[in-house]
Amino acid sequence: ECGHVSVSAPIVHLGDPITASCIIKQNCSHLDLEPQILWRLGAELQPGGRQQRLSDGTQQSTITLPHLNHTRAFLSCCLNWGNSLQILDQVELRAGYPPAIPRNLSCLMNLTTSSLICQWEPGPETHLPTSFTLKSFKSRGNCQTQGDSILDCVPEDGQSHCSIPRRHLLLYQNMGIWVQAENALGTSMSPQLCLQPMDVVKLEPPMLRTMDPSPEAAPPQAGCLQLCWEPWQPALHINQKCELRHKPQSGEASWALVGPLPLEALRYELCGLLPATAYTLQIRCIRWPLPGHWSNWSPSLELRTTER
Amino acid sequence: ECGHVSVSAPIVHLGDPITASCIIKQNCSHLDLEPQILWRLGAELQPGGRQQRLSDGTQQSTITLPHLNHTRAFLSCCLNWGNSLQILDQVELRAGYPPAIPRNLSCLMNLTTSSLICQWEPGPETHLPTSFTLKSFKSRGNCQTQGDSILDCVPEDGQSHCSIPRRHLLLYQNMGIWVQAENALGTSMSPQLCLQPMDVVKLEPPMLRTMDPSPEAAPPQAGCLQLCWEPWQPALHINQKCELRHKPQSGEASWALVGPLPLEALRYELCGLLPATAYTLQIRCIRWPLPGHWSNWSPSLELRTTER
Amino acid sequence: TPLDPASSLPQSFLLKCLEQVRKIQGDGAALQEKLCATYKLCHPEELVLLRHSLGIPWAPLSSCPSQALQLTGCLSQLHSGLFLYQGLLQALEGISPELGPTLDTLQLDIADFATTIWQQMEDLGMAPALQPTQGAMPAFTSAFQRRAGGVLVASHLQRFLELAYRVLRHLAQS
Repeated sequence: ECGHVSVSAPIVHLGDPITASCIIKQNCSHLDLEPQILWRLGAELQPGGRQQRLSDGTQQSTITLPHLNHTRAFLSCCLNWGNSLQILDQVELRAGYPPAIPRNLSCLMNLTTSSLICQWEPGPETHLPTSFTLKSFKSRGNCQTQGDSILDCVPEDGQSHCSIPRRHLLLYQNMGIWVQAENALGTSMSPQLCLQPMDVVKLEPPMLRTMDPSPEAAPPQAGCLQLCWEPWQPALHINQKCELRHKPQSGEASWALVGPLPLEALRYELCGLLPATAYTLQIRCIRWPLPGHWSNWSPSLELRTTER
Repeated sequence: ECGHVSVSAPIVHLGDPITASCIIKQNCSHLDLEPQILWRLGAELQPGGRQQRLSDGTQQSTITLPHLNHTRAFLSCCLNWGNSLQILDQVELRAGYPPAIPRNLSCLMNLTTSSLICQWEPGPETHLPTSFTLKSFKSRGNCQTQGDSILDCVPEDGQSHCSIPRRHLLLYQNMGIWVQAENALGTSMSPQLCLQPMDVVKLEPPMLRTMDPSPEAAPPQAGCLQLCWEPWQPALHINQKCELRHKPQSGEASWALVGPLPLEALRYELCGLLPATAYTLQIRCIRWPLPGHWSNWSPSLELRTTER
Repeated sequence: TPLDPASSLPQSFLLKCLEQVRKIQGDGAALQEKLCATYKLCHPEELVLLRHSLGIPWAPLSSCPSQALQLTGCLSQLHSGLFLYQGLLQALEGISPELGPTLDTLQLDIADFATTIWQQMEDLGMAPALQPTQGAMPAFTSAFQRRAGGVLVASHLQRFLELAYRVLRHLAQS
């Protein structure tokens, strides 16, 4: 090897200085007694190389780039040979930031895929290869004591969410969860969540339906609406309470709330409404009395009350 | 084990007979000296079981179903016990057809994915798990002599196409290709293709463009159109000839063909057209003089000839 | 005695060779562009000293000039040159994740072209009994040397292909 470059650290904070030195052995420099070593960053020559001849005849040049502002660049050690620039060695420099603390870690238990899906905000761009890992452990208490650790969940490249499969979960036991971010300049960890998967179930709302007109059933009185709703199948085993909201389609009236309502209603009559008015209705449910999150509001059902 | 069923063959041609026998050991039948063995296919009891007592006290019943018309059914050996039917053993029966000869095997070399994609028609439903495998080998001559075989290409479940990656291909050498279909009732093979991947390249047509009006260029004469076309990049290395077709947008005129044309034209003037008329133009190319397939016609270019 | 070049080589063979050369030239250019764009290694002239120390060989095509074309020798040199470049590109393996696919395509296309030449030599009864074996390859001991080696090998290859293309075109047109 004719020339060899070594650097203080190949990865630095953006804007930090970086020092490199290039050694040209004597057997290479037979071409020229005092070869002038030149430095090139990317395609631009860099002044400021300090060259000296070592006792063993080796030539050494050292250069300090005061502020490395390229997130990725190649520093080449070169030599003037004849009237051409010769590149002898090259090193890859990278600059960026250590990972910020991942924020807003939140998890939802998806009953359709039976997996706990956690997402987070990775924070500002680090310009460096940064790996995120969702770490978790089972815990008897409130996650102060660490039980068995659960397999690390590694998101797909560039994704800020990860899905822990059912077989790694105890749905009714506390687990501590956090995100670890790591790159060459450091490691950071999000605050730890402590939750039971079933307490963060993502519920889907029931399906609101109009009542099929049937001979036995009395027609709705004036100012009343008849409707029914079917529960979301995957959550049938979960006790829930629901609430209905309604408002006239036209005008600026705000939503009126009705609740608590059962998870399922084969026939429900909503009264006290304006006659001959088109209403929009929506329903949502929450696991109850055990902890849980409200489902989204269901798609709207449009119904019209009868004349006086 | 109390009862045990064995069948002549668990998989038969649809409609063929099937014979089963059920052995009930003596230690099981202590409940009843002469237990009456019953057969049930799916949910229906089957008459016609011939029962006999073997020398060792074992009870054996044999039944022949003359025509198994279920593609999949369960044959149960049962026993009357008290006044309830007891199922002692059960066997899965399947019926269907041997695979037909796969037809219309055809292959195209995709230059974007650099893979040879072959497709075929699997033939009628066999009602049985049937595996398809695309088999191929390299050949010096015209595929009469078999050279190195190429890795079997197994399509995704239920798919009738398979893609042989570039690293398994010699693009300029003959290869023999066929499809093999196999299930429990037999194996069938498609006729063998003999082709060189580069001879079945799927070309994309060039991109037709209007000429940017430029001061130097003379404006098009009456009854003429000026256009240009750019070749499809992945096939730049392939010598091709092209042809252009055009017709007035309105009216029932059929396409007029112009060719052979080069693969690329920075400026092309098409004359002999009706003045002040809107024309639709399309271009396609074929590998030439080496063998190949015509590309599809390009998307249309709409141009209008000038007034007289 | 040199065979009459034009008559003994099938036109389809020559046309396929020309197509394969153009493809490999395209692959080589793609490799050169990526080495320049990513690593700012754009000019082989800047790597002359390194070439001496790495010892990257040239592949001769001395039997191919049209005025003194010696077909058997030329085809054999063409095949040996392609075989050499397969070895050199193999030695560059692990050059970088970004360049991996481009290098793979280049190697596959060169291997295909070498097979086309070898089989034609066999068909004409010119092929030596044994396939050539790869000689010693330069040792690229650092990521930089693999990249610089990539620039040098690619530029040698392009010059080799330019010569080959001229010969093949001359044969195809005569």
